[in-house]
Amino acid sequence: MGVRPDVRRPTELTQLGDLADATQFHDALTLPPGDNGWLLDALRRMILIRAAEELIGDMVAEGKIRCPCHLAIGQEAPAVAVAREIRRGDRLFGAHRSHAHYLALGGSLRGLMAEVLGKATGASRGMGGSMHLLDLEHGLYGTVPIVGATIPIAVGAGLAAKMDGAGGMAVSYFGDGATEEGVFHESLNLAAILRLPVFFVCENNLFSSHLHIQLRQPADSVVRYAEAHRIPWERVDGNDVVATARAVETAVMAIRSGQGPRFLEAVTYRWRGHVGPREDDDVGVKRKEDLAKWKGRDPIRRLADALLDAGALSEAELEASWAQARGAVEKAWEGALEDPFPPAEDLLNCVYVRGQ
Amino acid sequence: MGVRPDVRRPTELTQLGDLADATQFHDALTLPPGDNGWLLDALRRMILIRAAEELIGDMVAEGKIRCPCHLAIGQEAPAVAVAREIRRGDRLFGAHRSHAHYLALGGSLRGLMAEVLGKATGASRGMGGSMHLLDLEHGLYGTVPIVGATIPIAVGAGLAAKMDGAGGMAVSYFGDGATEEGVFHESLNLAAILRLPVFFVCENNLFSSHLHIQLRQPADSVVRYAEAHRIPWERVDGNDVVATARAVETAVMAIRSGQGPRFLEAVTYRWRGHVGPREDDDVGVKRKEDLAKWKGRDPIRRLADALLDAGALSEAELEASWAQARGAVEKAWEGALEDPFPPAEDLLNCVYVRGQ
Amino acid sequence: MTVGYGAAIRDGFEHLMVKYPKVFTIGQGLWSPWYVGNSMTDLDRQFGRERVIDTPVSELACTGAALGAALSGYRPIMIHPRVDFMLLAVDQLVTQAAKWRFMFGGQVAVPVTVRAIINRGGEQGAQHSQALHAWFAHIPGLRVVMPATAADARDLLIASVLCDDPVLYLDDRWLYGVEEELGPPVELDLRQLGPRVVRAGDRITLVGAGYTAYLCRQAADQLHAAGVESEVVDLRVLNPLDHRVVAESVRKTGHLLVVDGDWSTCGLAGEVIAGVVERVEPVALRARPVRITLPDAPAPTSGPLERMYYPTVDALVHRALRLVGVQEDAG
Amino acid sequence: MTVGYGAAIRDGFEHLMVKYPKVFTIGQGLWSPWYVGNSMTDLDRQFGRERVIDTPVSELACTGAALGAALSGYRPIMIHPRVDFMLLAVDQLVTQAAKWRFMFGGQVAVPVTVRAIINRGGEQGAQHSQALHAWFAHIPGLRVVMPATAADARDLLIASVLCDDPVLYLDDRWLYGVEEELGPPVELDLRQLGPRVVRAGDRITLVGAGYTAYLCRQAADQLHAAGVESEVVDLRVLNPLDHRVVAESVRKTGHLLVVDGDWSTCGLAGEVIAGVVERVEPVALRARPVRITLPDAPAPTSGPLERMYYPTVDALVHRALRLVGVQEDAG
Ligand SMILES: Cc1ncc(C[n+]2csc(CCOP(=O)(O)OP(=O)(O)O)c2C)c(N)n1
Ligand SMILES: Cc1ncc(C[n+]2csc(CCOP(=O)(O)OP(=O)(O)O)c2C)c(N)n1
Ligand SMILES: [Mg+2]
Ligand SMILES: [Mg+2]
Repeated sequence: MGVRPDVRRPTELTQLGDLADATQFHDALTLPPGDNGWLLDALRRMILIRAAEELIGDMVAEGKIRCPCHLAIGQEAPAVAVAREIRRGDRLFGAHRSHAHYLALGGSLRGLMAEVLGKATGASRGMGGSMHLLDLEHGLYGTVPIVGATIPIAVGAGLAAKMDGAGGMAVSYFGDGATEEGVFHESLNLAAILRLPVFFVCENNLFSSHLHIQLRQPADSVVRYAEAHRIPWERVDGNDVVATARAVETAVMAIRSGQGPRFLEAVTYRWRGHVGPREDDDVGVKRKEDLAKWKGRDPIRRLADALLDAGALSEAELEASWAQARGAVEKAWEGALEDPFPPAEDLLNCVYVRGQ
Repeated sequence: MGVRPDVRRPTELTQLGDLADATQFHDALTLPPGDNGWLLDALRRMILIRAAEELIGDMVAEGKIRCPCHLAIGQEAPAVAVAREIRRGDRLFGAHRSHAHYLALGGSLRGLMAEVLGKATGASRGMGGSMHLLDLEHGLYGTVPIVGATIPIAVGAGLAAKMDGAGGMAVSYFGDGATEEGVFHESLNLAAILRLPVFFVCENNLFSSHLHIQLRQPADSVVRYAEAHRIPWERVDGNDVVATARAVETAVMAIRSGQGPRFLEAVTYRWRGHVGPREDDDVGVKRKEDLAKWKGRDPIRRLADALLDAGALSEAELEASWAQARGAVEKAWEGALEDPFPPAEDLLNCVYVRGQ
Repeated sequence: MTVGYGAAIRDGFEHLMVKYPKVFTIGQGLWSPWYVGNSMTDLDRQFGRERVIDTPVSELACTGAALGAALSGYRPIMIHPRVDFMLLAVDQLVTQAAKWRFMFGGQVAVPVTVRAIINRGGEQGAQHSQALHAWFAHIPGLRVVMPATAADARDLLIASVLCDDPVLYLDDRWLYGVEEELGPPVELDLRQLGPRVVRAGDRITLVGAGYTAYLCRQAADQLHAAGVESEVVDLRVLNPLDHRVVAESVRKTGHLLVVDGDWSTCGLAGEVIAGVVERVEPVALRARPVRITLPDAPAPTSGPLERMYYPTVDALVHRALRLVGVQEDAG
Repeated sequence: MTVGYGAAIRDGFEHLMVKYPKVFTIGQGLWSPWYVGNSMTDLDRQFGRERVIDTPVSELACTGAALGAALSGYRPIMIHPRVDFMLLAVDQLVTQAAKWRFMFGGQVAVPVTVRAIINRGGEQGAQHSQALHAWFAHIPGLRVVMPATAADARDLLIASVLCDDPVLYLDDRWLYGVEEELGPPVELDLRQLGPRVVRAGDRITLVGAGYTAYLCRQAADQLHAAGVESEVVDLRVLNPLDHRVVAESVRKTGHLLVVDGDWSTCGLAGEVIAGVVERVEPVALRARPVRITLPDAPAPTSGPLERMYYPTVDALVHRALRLVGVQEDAG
């Protein structure tokens, strides 16, 4: 990341290459040397996210959840890798597919379940649903579904962090589709010219709704935009939590030390449809063939295998993590079902700050 | 221009280098071999534009013109170079500083003078003023002052041209400031993915209003954006009508032969303030020192000197061109002064297409 | 045969694209149009992906491109699956398309149609539920159409596309299932169309547009059962807005209730009331006019709040009865 | 001492930036503010370019950044030199800032102020003359302020920035020269502010906002000379809009004339009329309410048309006299 963008080889700027090849990177991860304690934690978090998303998907299918839910199954790694570097005072912003961002930061399961049910105990007090999540305590300053909308907002949080001068930063999560919104480019330029502590994290899952990136853009890697706006970038296998965490660490160090914004492209894939629980393997270019192969690049299984091979984890412990996660998710769901809906007054009481 | 973008050297993407150095490129142009008849015509057109803009500037100063006028004095070359390649059926779009675009295409002087005076005989029947010029006969489909606004409109004209399949193209004129509007990026991506016959012509005069590009963007050349959107590009001394015409010719050939959009950055400088006749040498970074030097890169003088040296033009003929241009401009102005204002009914009659 | 509102929209597209080679459509989701319900199904297969263009997530550039194509001899239909997304394109719609002809002295026509879908409810919340037709009805140069029936959904789409001015066509997802007997498509001159009395009555005038016009008709049935004959006006064309039909009706009934699925302040309901009282002598009004609109809040997601948020037939009926001074039995 | 409206705005900025370190301002032209007349002169020199930030031509991102800073403990003032340019930022202003608090259940405050300048005339034409305050008054969650006097220009700016909700502050370039005696700045609670009777009268109620409130006061003087005492209401705060003051006045005068520098359909003038007739019994109205607005056309550039385009004091006076039934002498 220290390297100036312009010493990169030009083809790097445009081609995902192997990263876009669903048959690649199925093997167990290569673990970093030294203590892997955090990887056990990362594994637990990814399993928790997977379990939560699977339950939410089931409940949408059963009609128990009515708000639109965009599931992050298959995309658990980037959120977990980023969360590792977050400190108190940092501010993160997401979009429509942000359950993983919320949970990776430590957001309450009960708060998520209650929110998708529209309950007063939800992360947004039941006023936002799946697409509007808030968790100030853990730094999640807001997720909203207008594509690209939180990118400039994160830049503003970065401006505030720079003015505060306390080493804080802003993180903007967005997808490959969001790079087609003009505001994405305006935001990168603004962050670059003001040298703001902003971490742009693009989860490139190759799709925007039903359209593959090849049908929307002249090249499948989006780092070329960071290059154009002179923002140092890195591109990683977004289903490799080890590699992603390494790239995040380098980027965040540079950002906190006042070197300005950084950009990360994490290449990944969603296992479910754009919205809801179905796999939608009938939608979009070669999704039918690709989906099965992409499941071979499962970020959870690849980490688990590595930890098992390394003897850092036993099959039993792995099973236990899954059981524990499913139990916690079930419990949160059951609890949220009992929670109250927001009072009628909230409809008018949440619009403006009330006088004392 | 045939070259794929990614065989460029990376530094080329970001640095204007000598082109941004006001002390460079003051000498007479190097003429192409062969017949220079068109260069004599180009010289006449540039002189006409200069003379017209100077008169308009004087009339603004005298308070005879009240609408905001953004003068192209010093920027005459790109418009003339592009006009040379325009055929019937092509469609061009400009912005707030488009008098030169209009005149280079052959737009009527009287129509321009009448328009800035708000007369019914104006290019836009007096309803638009300096910032809204139309000349369908010569292919100018509209100029408007919302920065960046005509870029996607030109892309739509390119889409129409592609559907027509008759080898027509669209031209989008815009400035360096317009590259900061998100719609510029959306438009380049759209033209690239649909492979539309659109010629993006950025007149980079280093300024957006009072702000030098160094204060607005992390690099001073905008071709890096074309590169990011995978649009083949060329960058030229926009005060060298020969070099600019050569680049335009190559680009247009590629566009007409169905190879998709092309991008040209023509580096130039405005001699007057952002708006109005004053030189504004008190505004912006180093404009005070630079302006005088930039006048040494006068696109008209450099061409005239070359033609004089080559014996293709005599001092007397040059003088005559100036006299002729000034005479024509005076005449158009005097005539326009006598023209009627639009009738009151136009206020309501121009809003919708009327029923018969 | 009976056709639903959503299917009727598709019939309109088909009529236009079969008969007029210069018509094409562009927007997000057109190659997998779950976004737009059943209103554009398989148009890409039928007419090819050169005339049914799916796009990147770039509302502003795509809308500008539609405008550019319209200036170049085509009749594009720009699709925004939500009004909310279209707000990113307001500059092209309002500052460019709506003013283009005027700025150039009436020398050019701008036959672009922008279709946006009002899609409320479904716990989608504040950013996927805005209607905002009042915004666009406010803009001189932009015709605004809002069909309430399957016939209008089809024929007003056709009229919009054949119109030489920019038109914003706003259809309502909540009406897609509403069916009616339809004859063959007709080609109407949008400039001749406007508000229409869709049910005659003498006791109270109910006014709505799009979905709320549908609510008014249902309310009218219940009011009839309660012995109150209401006259229902479906506005249909919101800009330019012709106030005469409503004013005429109120002169007769003396009671005015306007229902709108948008916010109140500077909204359509207030406009209709103002347009009436500008024209009708105060003495002709038997009571103060009333408007029913959304509450002054963004759309909530939580089911119970969402159900409170939107106007209902019952609410209309109660308010109408109170307005005309009829007691409802406590039952 | 006497201070002009433009200079008073600058006093407001100075008061805020001296006293509140979390206040900063960002927008186009701030390092060479010819765009904004004399309302921000040398603020960059006085407070430094870290707190007075000039920006690229990126309205949407800059407005979003102001929102983001507001969510992060600051009180930014986002400047748009023209309402027209701000339309590129509608998504951030209307779909994000205005709804942000609501969407998250009231857990966050959004103390961002967006200042846009209405700058008509000068033969600038259709794309540099839009007012559109009706659009923003239509949006729940967005407070809209429109000062008509130097004191309000200064003190409503201060109140807007100190308010914890998003506020759109719209000042009018045509008022910059209007001077008045000003005391020291005061810090008011925007939530307590609203329409105000700025001149008492019993024969007719004149209502305006911003520049048109100024026109109403001048018209009132001429009407007085003609023996007609008019009551003038300056609306000041357009959203949330409190209709009571105007309604109260009309109960007394029975005559209502609303003047607005924006378009008519779904505009502010119609809203004021609707708000009154919803509240005031028809019998209390001695004549049909009247609105004077812009014609249904974009702004022209040609001088003579431009002079016809905007409401004038004379036009107000004539219309008011006709409304109250006073004959004007042919002279
Ligand atoms: C401004 C806007 N336009 C369109 C949409 C509809 N939409 C919702 S999500 C989405 C796809 C976004 O793709 P991407 O950014 O890659 O995120 P992903 O769904 O892949 O996580 C679209 C087009 C929207 N919500 N907002
Ligand atoms: C959307 C929008 N924002 C801001 C402005 C104000 N403005 C008018 S021209 C201009 C500078 C544009 O610079 P550039 O594109 O380089 O063109 P140049 O003036 O240099 O020819 C600006 C900021 C505008 N007209 N429209
Ligand atoms: Mg994606
Ligand atoms: Mg420039």
